[in-house]
Formats: sequence, structure tokens, C-alpha cells
Amino acid sequence: MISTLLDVLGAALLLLGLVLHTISLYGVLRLPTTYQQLHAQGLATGPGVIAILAASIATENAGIITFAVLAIVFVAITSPVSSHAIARAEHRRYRRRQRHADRLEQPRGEVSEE
Amino acid sequence: MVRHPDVIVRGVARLLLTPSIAVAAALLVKGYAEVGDGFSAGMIISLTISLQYVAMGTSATERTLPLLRFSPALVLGGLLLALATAFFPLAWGEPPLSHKPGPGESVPTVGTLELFTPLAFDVAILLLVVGVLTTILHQFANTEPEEEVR
Amino acid sequence: MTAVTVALALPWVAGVVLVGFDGRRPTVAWLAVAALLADLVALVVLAIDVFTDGSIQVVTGSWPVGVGIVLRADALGLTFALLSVFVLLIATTAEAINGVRLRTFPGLVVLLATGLNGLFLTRDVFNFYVFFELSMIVSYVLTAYGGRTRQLRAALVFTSVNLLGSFLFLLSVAGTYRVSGTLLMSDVADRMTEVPANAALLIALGFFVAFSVKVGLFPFHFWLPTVYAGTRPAVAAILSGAVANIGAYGLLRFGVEVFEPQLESAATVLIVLGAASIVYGALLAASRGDPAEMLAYSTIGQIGYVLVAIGVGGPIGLTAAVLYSVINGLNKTLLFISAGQRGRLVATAFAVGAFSVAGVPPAVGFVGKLEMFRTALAANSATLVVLLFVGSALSLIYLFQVYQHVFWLRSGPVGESAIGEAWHENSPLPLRALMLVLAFVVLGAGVWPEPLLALSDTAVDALLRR
Amino acid sequence: MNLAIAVTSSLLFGSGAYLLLQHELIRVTAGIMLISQSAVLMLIGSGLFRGGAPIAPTDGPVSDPVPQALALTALVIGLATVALLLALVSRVTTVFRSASRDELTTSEAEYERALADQRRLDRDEAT
Amino acid sequence: MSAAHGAEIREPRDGSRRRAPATDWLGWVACAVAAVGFGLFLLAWSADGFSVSAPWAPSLGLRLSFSLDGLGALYALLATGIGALVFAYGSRYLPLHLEHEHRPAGERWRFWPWMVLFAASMAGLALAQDLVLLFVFFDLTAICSYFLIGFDRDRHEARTAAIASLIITVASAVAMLIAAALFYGRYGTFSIPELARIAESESTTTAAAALLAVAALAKSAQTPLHFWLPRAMAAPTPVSAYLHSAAMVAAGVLVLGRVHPLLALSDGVLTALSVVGTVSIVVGGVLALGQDRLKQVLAYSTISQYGYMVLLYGIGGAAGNGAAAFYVLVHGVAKSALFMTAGAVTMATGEDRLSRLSGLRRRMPVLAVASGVAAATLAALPLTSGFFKDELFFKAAYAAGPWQTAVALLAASLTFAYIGRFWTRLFLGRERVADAVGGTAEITSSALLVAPVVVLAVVAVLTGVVVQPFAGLAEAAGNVSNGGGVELSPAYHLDARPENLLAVSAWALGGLLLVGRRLSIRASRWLAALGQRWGPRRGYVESLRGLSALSGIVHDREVRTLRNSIAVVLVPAAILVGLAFAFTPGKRSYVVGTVSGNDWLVIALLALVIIATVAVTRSRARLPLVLTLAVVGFALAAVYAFFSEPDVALVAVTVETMITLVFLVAMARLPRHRREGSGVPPTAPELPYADPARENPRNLLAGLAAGVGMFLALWGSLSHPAREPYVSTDLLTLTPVAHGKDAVTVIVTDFRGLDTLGEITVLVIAGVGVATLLRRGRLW
Amino acid sequence: MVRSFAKVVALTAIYLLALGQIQPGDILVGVLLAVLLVASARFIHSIPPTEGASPMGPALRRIAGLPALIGGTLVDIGRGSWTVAHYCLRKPPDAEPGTVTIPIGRSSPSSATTWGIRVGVSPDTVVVDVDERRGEMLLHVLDARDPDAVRADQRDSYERRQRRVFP
Amino acid sequence: MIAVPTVVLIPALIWMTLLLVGGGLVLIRARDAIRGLVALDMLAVLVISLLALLSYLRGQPYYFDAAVALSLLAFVSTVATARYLGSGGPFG
Ligand code: NA
Ligand code: NA
Repeated sequence: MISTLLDVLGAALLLLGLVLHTISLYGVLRLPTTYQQLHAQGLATGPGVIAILAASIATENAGIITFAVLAIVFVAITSPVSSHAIARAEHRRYRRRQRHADRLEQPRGEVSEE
Repeated sequence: MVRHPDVIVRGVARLLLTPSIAVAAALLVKGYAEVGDGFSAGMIISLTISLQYVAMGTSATERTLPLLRFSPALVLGGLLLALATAFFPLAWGEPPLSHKPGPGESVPTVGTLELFTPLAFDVAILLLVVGVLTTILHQFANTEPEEEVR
Repeated sequence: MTAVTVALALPWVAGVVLVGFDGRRPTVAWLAVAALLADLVALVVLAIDVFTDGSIQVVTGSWPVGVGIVLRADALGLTFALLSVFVLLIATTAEAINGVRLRTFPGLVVLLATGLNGLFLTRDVFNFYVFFELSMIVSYVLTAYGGRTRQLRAALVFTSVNLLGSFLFLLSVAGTYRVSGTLLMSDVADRMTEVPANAALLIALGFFVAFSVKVGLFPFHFWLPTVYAGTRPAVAAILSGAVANIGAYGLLRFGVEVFEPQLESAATVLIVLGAASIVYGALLAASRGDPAEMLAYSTIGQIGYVLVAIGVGGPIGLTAAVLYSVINGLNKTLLFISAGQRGRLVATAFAVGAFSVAGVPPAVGFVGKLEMFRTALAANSATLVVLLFVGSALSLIYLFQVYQHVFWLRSGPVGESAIGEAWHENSPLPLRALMLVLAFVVLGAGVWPEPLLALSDTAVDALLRR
Repeated sequence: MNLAIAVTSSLLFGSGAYLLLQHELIRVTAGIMLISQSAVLMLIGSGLFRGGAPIAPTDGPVSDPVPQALALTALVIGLATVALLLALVSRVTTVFRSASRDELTTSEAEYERALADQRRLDRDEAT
Repeated sequence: MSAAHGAEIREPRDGSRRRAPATDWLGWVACAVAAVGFGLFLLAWSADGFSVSAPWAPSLGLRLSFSLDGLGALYALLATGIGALVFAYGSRYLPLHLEHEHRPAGERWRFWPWMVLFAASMAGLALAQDLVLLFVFFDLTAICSYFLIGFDRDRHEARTAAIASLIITVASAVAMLIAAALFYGRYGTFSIPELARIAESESTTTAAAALLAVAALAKSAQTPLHFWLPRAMAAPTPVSAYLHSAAMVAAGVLVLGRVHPLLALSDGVLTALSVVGTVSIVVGGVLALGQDRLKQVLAYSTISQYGYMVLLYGIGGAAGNGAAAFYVLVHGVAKSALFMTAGAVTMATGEDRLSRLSGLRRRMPVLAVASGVAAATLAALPLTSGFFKDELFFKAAYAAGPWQTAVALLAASLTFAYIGRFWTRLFLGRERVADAVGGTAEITSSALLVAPVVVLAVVAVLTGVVVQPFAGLAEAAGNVSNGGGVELSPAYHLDARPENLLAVSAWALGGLLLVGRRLSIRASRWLAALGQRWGPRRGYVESLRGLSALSGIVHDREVRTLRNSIAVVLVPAAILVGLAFAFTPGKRSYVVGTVSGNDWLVIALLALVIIATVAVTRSRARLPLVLTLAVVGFALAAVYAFFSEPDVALVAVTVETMITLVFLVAMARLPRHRREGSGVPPTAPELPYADPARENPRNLLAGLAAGVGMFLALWGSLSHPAREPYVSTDLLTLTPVAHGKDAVTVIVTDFRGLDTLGEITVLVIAGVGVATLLRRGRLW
Repeated sequence: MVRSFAKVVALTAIYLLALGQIQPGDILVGVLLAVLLVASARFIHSIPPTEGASPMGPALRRIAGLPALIGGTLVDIGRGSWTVAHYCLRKPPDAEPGTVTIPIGRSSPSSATTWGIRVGVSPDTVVVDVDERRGEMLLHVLDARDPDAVRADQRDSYERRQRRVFP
Repeated sequence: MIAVPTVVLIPALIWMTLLLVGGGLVLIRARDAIRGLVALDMLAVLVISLLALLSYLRGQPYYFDAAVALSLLAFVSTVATARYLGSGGPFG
């Protein structure tokens, strides 16, 4: 009973993860700016992978589940950091261009508060 | 350019330092039974250390982690330990890498941790890998002053 | 059995310890010399055992053969090990006298001895690769010794080309495991008979190319002149006298022991390549202005002889190959180191080396030439005889041209030739004496060639008996 | 599968070789890197049997452990070589002030030109 | 720089320069050694010689076998006897020479040891009974002569002469080694007496004999390999005197005499000897007629004289062999005396040309007489042993046939003419030397420079009266060469026997040539000019220059296009693979393999690897290159996971990450691409850099070839997995025994722990290497 | 003391999770290792962490706030995912992506880090930069038309969830 | 042993592999290094997911070690590259 429930839950999480991954990839392909791509990418690197790792509960294999928990913790901590690092690099590049280039090239459709 | 440190990366680097060592220790301990060995454990620790470099920069890292200065000693000590493990059977005329306790003898264990010479070998590898990779990063990160003049 | 392990463990531990100290301090350099000497002694002890009682085998971890790695000291391996360690000893002593300028040099040389010993002892194809790589990576670093532009350029060329060779070797090891299911040389040899000709030949070819790159056989030699002329003389001596032995030994060990049918089917190609090497090396050595470069091309030519001998094969050819490798190693060490020095003793030493290369008695080279001619006659090939003849005539020309120019005309070296950097108007007396000692070895071996001949005979026996 | 691995491994090798021929030293290093990958893949491909992970096998076939052990060694050696090569490249670049190999070729040719005089002297010794 | 060096050396060095000592004790030691040697050999020979044989290199059947037989005794006595005289002469000559050249007295250490070794190796050669031993001593004499000819190393002609003699004689000596190998291969021994016993007349023997003859002829300076000898007169006179009479050149005919039994097995070889001898007689003799320098006259004379002996060995038989032996002896005596004469004259006058010297009889009466005797000996005048040498020569030639007789006649007349010219120009006529030296210079000659000539003259005259000692020795020597049966009975016969007629004709003809010297000199000069243009010397020089030029061309090509290219490794390797592929059966060699289950996914990942690899090669900037490399790495790690290799996958991902990091740190140290100019801040992202090699289609082809070659090799081996049993199965069963569960880790730490030990050492060395390259070996 | 204890527990847990075994011996080894690490962590960092800018609450209370923090973050993730997925699949014409400066006050580094991670893990917000000294965080959001709303939103989630654990 | 229905797992594995391939292609086709970096970061996560799925399929935790290692430290190279892009060197 519980097993079936877990199976269903696992399958659902798996599907969710896959869907998120797919949308994420699609977004990265489609969206024009680095920031926007980072949002799309976050779909996979955050919730997407967490969902797939969480699907491990359906395996009812203690070894796998413990690993999954560990991986979730680490992913949750690290994936925002890499997104942030990329964003920061983009930001710096942008500011540097502003400083060095004579003409300011505003990224299309972007609003900047600075 | 004003260097202004990245708090998040720094924080996470600091945050991950000890957990990754714990993971590495686990990889080492279970190495004989499961995935992992001294090498992969050493790689993980080295990567954690390099994360510190990435987060804090060379000089700050080496200031905060003065133990890093002992990396060369780690390298040579690790290799010597490995050599000792490999060649100590020579003392009683056995071929190199004859581990103790040998086949058929019982191995004292603490949980998953097996106390036998392969563990020493693995530890040696771990120390060595950490030492070598840290040294290499240090080498690349620090330019020799006289060289800059040339 | 212990001796095998000691021969391996001794330089290993010593090298690791020495690498940690500043090798520019004379003590450290002389400790390295002592370590090499101790290793040489261990090898001699082992050699005495092996020559009296036959091969000695050790399997790591006391596991069954094939599960554990098999180390087997036989006459062939020991011959090469003795030669290599001797060359390393001489080169390191020379450098220690001269004053080591690189912190890590002494330790690295001792580690090189480890790599070479391992390589000559192991009977496991993959373990061979590991020791091979160990030796090579030391060589890569040593090539850059000096740190000047030429050395660096040399190191870069050497490293990239030889890395290619190493990986080629590794790919061949993978292929070998795939078709034979084992890594033990003897088992591989047994299994190879079941492998289709095509696959077996291609795998063997991979090994061949890897070793050819290592020894600098035509047309895989292009890296060699820059490197040998670019590095310090001691390093050039190490490369040509010790490291290049890997290639010759590998060709013998793999060619004869593991891939015998393939070797036979490719004999013609081997002979042709060897012949081309002889001609090319001699031709290019003939007009070089830099003694080191002349010696580098000479090395290419000399390797050709070894290859021709292996190609002809049979007891005569193989004996000639072993003998010639040993002689060549001694000659080149003597020549490379003495080319960088000046003084009457050194001039004599250089001349002895030059006579040896040219096959002029009583320097030992003539024994090698004699064996080579026997080999060529055994192959029933007048062409080969003529070729060998031309080769030795040319070697006479290029060596003595330079000898006279350098030692009689007493012109100093030019440019940033590596020999130039090590050049002394008045070399330290111990260094000159060392050269003389080496020259006496070369002469002595010619005056009483029996030990060398017996050594190579036994080595080939070991190889053919398997 | 044979074919797939052979194609991939040889492509890695060929591409690595092609990169080795280029002038920029970072690309040369990348070439070595690819060749090393090629060798590891080939080692893995040379496994004689496949199945589950060779860890505490209970039933069913497992994967050949030997090539895996060899691959581990090869991976480490690859890492070591690439690090060393990069250091060499870095050093060469500092000295030559260029990360391109045609500089090296040029300087080699210059050096050889400087030897012309010595070469004449050599020849004069014999004729 | 080198010029400055040279100049500096020519100047006497302060402190190192000492006054040349009046007596050169080192020379006297040498002389004593030679004299003692002579005495011992004489003693031994009078006690019927001796024979020793000891194993040398049993693996090759080499023996140290020496025997003082007739031939050995003849040459050993010649070498030591003339050696003693020449050394005595030299002990005076050398200090004068060194002083003259402003060289330190210490340089005699570069002279006398070689001289003694020269004598010793000549003696060794004389006694050697083993082909390899013969070769060894043969080359030893060449080495000695090399260093002695090059003694005046500051002089260009001395150096070129030295190397020329070395190249010609040593390279041709290799023929002897080949012959030895041939004989050994055929008959299993190097021993000459044994070979003489068992060798049969066949092609191997002919070839080997011809090779032996080549080596001997080159050494004896026979046409066309004669040109090294006249140049060798650049050596100090004692060297020339020794080299021409009893050592170097004599070694050639010694070998002919020694191996004559083997040569005699082939008529072709003997005929060839006759022809070469004849040509040398004519060429040497004619050229000697026109030479101006004293030593040149004598040098060409030597060529011609040894031509006699070669011709005699070519004629062979009892008469030929015996005559040749006798001839060597007499020629040695005469020629060394003449050379010492030339040296004494030059030393006294400072002149070395016939055209600038004449009428020295008054100033140097003793020398004039003594050298006159020597000249007469060479010219075969009666009352000197020279008469008998020609008698035996004519006898053998006459017996051999008409053209040999004609040659003998011509030879003797040429000798008469040139040696007559030499002596008469020197000592007769108006005294001219005073002009040359400046009138005031005192022409004196040290007694020690004359005494050896006198001794030799006395010997020549004595043996011209009592010929028995020489005849006996020559007989014994001829017996060795001929295998016995030689009977020499030189004597004065006052009748019209052919020998006497020929002798008289020769004197007459020689006299004519001497009188008509203008014509003969013109002929000689014409031949010399011909030789200059078409002769072997020109061939030698041109081939060396050609070699050098060719070498230069090939080398330039190598430096410019090949040296820094790795394509030169790849392409030949690929060609070899192609050859191997073409020459082995291809059928059923390649198997596509099966694809099942998640293999499809592996194939998809491999496709990614392939795409990423191609992208790596195409990426223009550094960073994308590194990122794309990471794709390759990650995809491969996934492949390893699919292959159930978690350990490898784990290490692969960590290594991949680390490599990316190392790439980044290394790249941070590299300069940005050159064309970016200086206006760009250091942190600016790099611009794409057009690598010229990237566009080069040849590189693409080379890469393609490497890939295709590798593909054939890899697919070939992947198609044939080994059959069971596998060693891996053993490893899996033994894993629990080694207290482990993960077979891979157990292999890495236990079964194949030695690999791991090596691997981590490689890692350590890489770290040390990085430190060495970047921070001069400072590890931290 | 409690903090150290929490660290030991966390590290032991990580060790055991990575080991995949919970035998008593393993726990012992894990605890030993954790204690060693925690002890040496103090020793290693010769520069003491620059904390203490804001007083820390009692450790136990902070731990008690953890579930809320995690749960809230999960909710944020869910919401953010929905938004981003929408945006990816059909980019609304009216959304204007851009950066917004969020005041975070002069918080401790750990707080700033936590804030960054918490915000960053949700896909709809990307942390571009954090300036401790100015107490600002630069955030990239998909719809920056109303920066104040974004700021309020962030402030709110901080107040409700994070402050208790990482002030 | 296999708890999650294979019907779901195998297509999921296939799909994930394709996504990985797609991710790789995105990286390769990236217009500049930063975009490539975005894809690289994603690639690491895709590999984590793939390893997890493989682990579920085989019912063995072994593949998770690599996944944990990746989740722990794969971002190091991303951050370092970002640093390289931002300030010319990976460190600091
Ligand atoms: Na393991
Ligand atoms: Na995010």
C-alpha cells in the first residue's frame, strides 16, 4: 500500500523533474539574455533536480535515499551560488563595457536600476 | 578595480569545507566495500580547497588556512607512507604490497572502517592527492617576483 | 627475491626524500649520487644472482601470477637497468661536480632511476606503461632544466611529442587487454596466436610507434635534435643514454617476447626504417655547427643500427641489438657530457667516445660494429653491409670534424647552445677525471669485450627462452 | 557497440592530434587532453564483459573490473600530464611572451642561422 | 671569437713557455723502449720465435693469438729498429720544432706516447694471428698516425691531413672487419692460420679476400686511395719518416703478406693487386718526378714503392712473396733515412723546397754522403741492399710475364729518376741556400739529426755486401705468406741474366729521365694537374662538400617545416597503419558489435562526445575551448556510469572539474592574444584568435590520417574480445579474499597496487615539475 | 557550545549519509571525525569569523525556526518555478526583466549568504550581487516593472522565515 | 528490487539522456563564454539527474557517489570560470 503510494509519488516527482528539466532547457535555448537564461536554467538546477532526487523515495532503498537527501542538500546550497556567480560575471562585464565603451549599449528589453 | 568580495561564494565555500571533508572521509572509509577510494576522497578535498581559493583569492586563503603551507610535506609524507605500506613486507621477506592482515586473516573493524594496511595506503593516497593538487594550485596562483621583473 | 624489491624500493624512497630538499646544496646532490650508487650496487647483486641462478620472479601481494603484478628480473632487463642506472650515476655525478642549478634535479634523477628499474623489471603490460610514464614525466621536467629559451622550447617539443607516444602506448595496452584478456606479457604472447592477424599487427604497430618516438627513430625523430641540443649536457646524456633505452628495450621485450609473429612479418619495414635512420642521422650530423646537435643526429643514426639488428632478428641480430644499445648508451653519455668541457683529458675522453661510435678499436664500439656486420651477413644482405659501412664512415667524418673544431681549434661554443651554457674553459678537474673514468670504461670494454658479449648473449637467451 | 566506441575514441584521438598541430599552446594542451580521454574511453571499451557494478556481486554478470582500475590510473596520469603541460606552456609563454608555437619555430630557425659560421668551420676541418 | 682564440694560442703563453730542452728525455725513453723491443725481438727471433694464444672473448671465439713467425719478426724488427733510430732523431728534432713554433715543451707529451704506441701497435700487428686482432692493431696504427699527423694542430693543413688519413684508412679498415665477419660466418673462426688451412676457393672467400685487400691497399696508400699520404707530410718529420718506412703504410703490405694465403685463393684478387700496384707505381713515380717540396717527393715515392710490393704480392708465389718481404725491409731503411735527411735539411735551412735548395754538400757533407747511400739504395745501385731488392723484383716480374716485366722496368727507372733528382738537387750544384736564409745564417745541423741517417746508410751498405741477414728474414717472412717454399738467393751476378739487363736498362732509362728533367717534370705536372681536376682527392673533397651541402639542405628543410610539427609523427604512423592494414587479411576482421538496452543511450552520449570534440577543434577562443572540453568530460563520465563503472565515473567527474580549474589558473597567467593591443584592460575577455595552423588543410589531413589510422587499429582490437578464461574472473573471486567488496578498489590498492604507487608518484612528479617550471623548484 | 554540538551532529549526519551505513562503529567514527573537524575548524581559521555584528539568538530557537525556513523556501521555489516555466514557455509580452536593489541591512556574512542562497534557489530570482557594506543585494527578476513590490516581497520572506534562524 | 515502475524509469532515462545531449549542444552552440557557462552549470545538474535515474533503475546506490560529488563541487568550475570571466583569474 505504502509502497504503491511511494511508487506513484516517485513517478510523479520524476515526471515533474523531467518536465522542469525540459522546460529549462527549452528556456535556455530560447531566451535571449544571460539573466533570462539563468532564470530558465534555475528551473533545472533547483527544483528540477531536487524533484528527481526526491523521487528516490520510491526506490525504498535506504542507501539510495540517504544519498539523495545528501545530494538535495548540496544541490540546494550550490546551485544558487553558481547562478549567482554567473550573474555577477555578466553584471561586471556589463559594467565594464559601460565604462570602457564610448557608446552605451543597453541590453534589449532590460531595465536597470543602477 | 576595487576588489569587492563575493559574500555568497565566500560563505558557501566556508560552509562546504567541513561537510566535504566528511563526505571524503566516508568515501575513504567505505572504499573497500563500495564506491570511492583514497583518490576520489583526496580529489573532493582538493576541490574544496580550490573552492576556498576561488572564493577568497590566493593570499586570503593561504592566510586563513595556514595548514595549506604543509602541502609539500603532505605530498612527500603521503608518498613515503604509501611506499612504506607497499614495501614494509620486505622486512619479513614478502613481496611488496602484501597487505596485512593477509588473506584468510581476520580484519578488525570499527563499523565500516576496516583497520588494515590498504587503509593506510588509501590514506596515503588521500594525503598525497590533496597535497599535490594544492601545491599545483599554489604554484599557478603565485607568480615568482623575480620572474615578473624579467 | 628481496633484491628485486630493494632495487625498486631504494631509489623510490630516496628519490622522494631528495625531491623535498634543495638539490642545489652539494650535500643533496651527492646524496643523490650515493643513492644511485647504492641502486647500482643492488642491481649488481641482483645481476649476479640472476646470471648464476636464472631469472628471479616476484608477484606483488603474493597473489597468483597475473592477479598480482609480476616483477621478473632477467638478464635482458638487468642489462638495461644496469646501463641506465650507470648512465644516470655518471650524469648526476657530472652535474654534482658542476654544481646543480635546479632544486629538484637530484631527486628527479633518482626517481627516473626508479621508473627505469620498474620498467625493466615488470612483466605486466600496464605496469610497464605506468613506469614508462613515470620515467617520461621525469624526463619532461628534466628537459626544461636550465630554463632558458632553448631548453624550454626543447621541453615543449619533447613533451608534446612524447605524450602522444605515451598515449599511443596506452591505447595499445587497451587493445592488448581487449584481445588477450590479460596483461601478463607471457600470457599475452600465448593469447596473441589466437588473435586475427590484422588486429594483432595493428596493436603491435601501436607499441612500435610509441617506442620509435621514444628512441627517435626516423621518421619519428624530429623532436630529438632540438631537445638533445637544447637541454643541458647532463640531461642530454640522461635522455640518450638512459631514457632512450626504454625504446630499445621495449622494442626487444614487446617485439620478441610478446609480438614475435608480428615482428617477423614487419621485419622488412623495421630494417628499412632502421636503414633510413642510419643514413638520415649520419647525413644530418655531417654539417652541424653545434656539437650537441651533431650528437643528437648521431643518436638517430645509432638507433637505426639497433632497429636493423632487431629487424634481422635471430640470436645474432638480437645479441647485436642488445650489445649495440649498451654501447651506444655509454658512448652517448661520454660524448654529451665531455662535449661541454675543455681540457686535454676531456679531449681524450671525447676522442675515445668518438672512436667508439665510429667503431674504431680499442674503444668498445668496434665490438658492436662487428656484431652488426655479422647480423647483416646473417641477413644475407650486401645492401645492409654497404649501409653499415657508409654509416661508420660518415660517423668518422662528422665526429672528427667536430672533435678537431672543438678540441684542436679550441673554438668556444656559440649562441645559447646548451653545451655553451655548461661550457668551461677550465672544467673542474674531478669532472675531467670523471670523463676519463668513463672513457676508460669504454676502452676497457673494448679491450676485454667478453663481459659485454656474455651479458648480451645471456640477455638474448633470456628473451628467446621466455 | 564496438564500432561506436572505436569511432568515438578514434575521433577523440584524431581531433587531439589535429589540435596538437596547431600553434596556440592552450589548444595543444587541449589536444593532449582529448587524446588522454580517447585512451580512457578505449580502456573502458576494452572491458571483456558487462553487467552490474563490480561491487559485492550477488547474482548476474558484473562489469569487467580490470579496465576500470586501469582507467582510474590513466585518468590520474592524464590529470598529472595536463597540469605539467600547462605549467610548461605557462613558463614558455612567460619567456617567449607568446603562447604561439610559430614563435618557437622562428626562434629555432634564428638559432640555426647563428650556427652557420660554426658549420663552415666544421666542414673546413675535413676539406 | 674563435679567431681570437686561435691567435692567442699561437702566442707563447707566459709561464707555460719554457726553453726547449737540449735533450728530450721523453724521446730518449721512447727510443730506449723501441731499442729494447728491437733487442728482444731479435733475441726471440734468433730463438726461433714464439707463439702465444689466450682466450679473449670466448663468446665470439676471439683469441689473443700472437706469433713471432718470419713475417712477424720482419715487421716487428723493422718497426722497433727503425723506430729506435727515428725516435733518437726525434728527440732532437721535436724540441727544435716546438721551439720554432713557439709551443711549450709540454706538448711533447702529445707526441711521444703516440709514437711509442705507434711502434707497439705495429709490433702487435706484426704478431697478430687473428683477423679481429689484426683489425684492432691495424686501427690502432691509424689512431696513432691521426694524432701524430695532427700534431701541429694550429695548422689547417695538418688538421685536414690528419682527418683525411683517418677517414681513408679507418673507413677502409672496416672492410677488414667485414671480411672477418664473413670468414667467421662461413668458417666459424677468426684465426688466420686456421682459415688458411680450411678456407676454400669460393665466392665468400673471394669477397672476404677482396675486402681484406681493400683495407690493406688503402693503408698502403695505393691508387686511388693514395691521396691522403702526401698530405700527411704535414706531420713533423720523425712521424713522416716512421710512417712511410716502418709503420702506417707498411701495415698495409704487412696485412697483405699476412693474409696472402687467403688472397691467393682467388686469382681475381691477385690480378687486382697487380693492377693496383702497377697504377700506383706509375702514378706515384710520375708525380714524384715533379714535386718541389722535399717530403712530397718522398711521399709520392712511397706510393710508388709500395706499388712495387703490392705488385709483388699480386704476382705471388715464392718469388713474389719473398721479394715483397725483402723489398719492405730495404725500402724501410732507405726511406726513413731520406725523410730524416729532408727533416735535417729543413731544420737547418728553414726551407723545404727543392727549387730553393741546392749545393748543400759542402755545408752538410756527412748528411750528403749518408743520404746519397740511402738514395742509391732506393735507386737499387750495387753495393747497397737496394740492388738486391730490385734484383728480386725483376726476377719475380720476369717470371710472371711480359707486362709485369715492363712495369718493373718502368718502376725502377722512375725511382732512379726521382730519387736522383732529389739527391742531386739537394746536394749538388751551386749553393743557393744562403740567399734564402739571408746569408748570415749559419747552416748547421745537429749531429743527432744526422747520425740516424748515417746508421741507416751503414746498414744499407753492409747488407749490400752481406745480404744474408736481410735475405734470411725475408725468406722466413715470404714463407709465411706463401705457405713455405720461398728461397731467396740475392747475389751479384756479373752476367747478362734478365735481372741484370733490366737493372741496367732501368738505370739508363732513369738517367734519361733525369737528364730530360724538363720533359719529365712537365709530364709530372700535367699528371698532377689532371689529378687536381679529376683525381681521387678532388673526388674526396667534393664528396665531403657535397655531403655538407646536402646535409645543410635537408637540415634547413627540417628546421623550417618539420621540427616543431607533430604531423611528422602522425603521418608516418598512419602510413604504417595503412601498410599493416593493406598487408593483412581484412575479411571478418571488423565486427560492428551488438547494441542492446541502454547501449542506445550510451550511443547518444557518445554522439554528444563526438559533437563536442568537433566543437573543441573548431572553437576559436580559449574559454569556450575549455568549456567544450568539459562537455566531453561530463558526457564520458555519464558513459562510464552507463557501463556500470561507478568508481570511474566518480573519479572522472572530479578529475574533469579539477582539470577545468587548472586550465583556468594556467590561462590566467597567459597573455591575451597579441593582436588585442594594449588599450584593452587585462581583464577584458579575449577576442577570437585566428590560428594560422587552424586554416592549414595539411594539418586537417594529418589529423584525419591519425584518426583513421587509430580507428582501424581500435576497431580491429575491439572486434575480437578475448575468449575465456579471463584474469578478471580470478580477480573477482579473489576480491573477498582480499577483504574487499569493490573489485575495482581492491585491484587499485591491492592486486595492482604497484600501478597505483607508480601513478601517485607520477602525480607527485607532476607537482614537482609544475613547481620546477613555475617557481624554480620551490614547492611552496 | 550548542552551535558546536549542532555542527557535530550535522557533520556526523553527512558522514553517515555519505557512508550509507549506520552501524554503531560508524556513528562512533563519524562523531570522532566531526568533533575533530569542528575542533580543528576553530583552529584552522586563524582569522576569526567576523560575526557578532548582530547578536545571535539562542541556538535552540534558531534550530526550531529551520523547518519554517525550509518549508517557506520550498514554497518560494514552487511559486518561482511556476513563474519561470510560464515565462519560458510563453514569454508574456508585458513582463520586463531587470535588476532590483534589495536592502538587506548590515547583516552578518552568514545571514547574507543564507539570504543569497534562499533567494537564489528559487528560479524566479537571480542574485546578481551582494554588497555587505552598503547592505544591498542586487537581484534580477523576470518582472521588474514594480521594484518596490519585489522589495516588499523579499523583505517579507526574510522577516517571516530567515530572521529567526540567520538574523 | 526495482520499485519505481520501469515503464516510467526507462523513458525517463532516455529522455534525460537526450536532455543531456541537448544541454551539451546548447553549450557548444553558445554565443559567448557566459552563455556557455550557463549551459555548463546545467550540464552538471543533468548529469546528477542522470546518475540518480541510473541508480534507481539498477537499484544500486553506487552511482550516487558521483552524483553527490558533483552536487557538492561541480559548481567549483562554474564559479571559477565566472571569476575568470569577471576578473581575469579564477581566484578571488
Ligand atoms: Na571503492
Ligand atoms: Na535562482
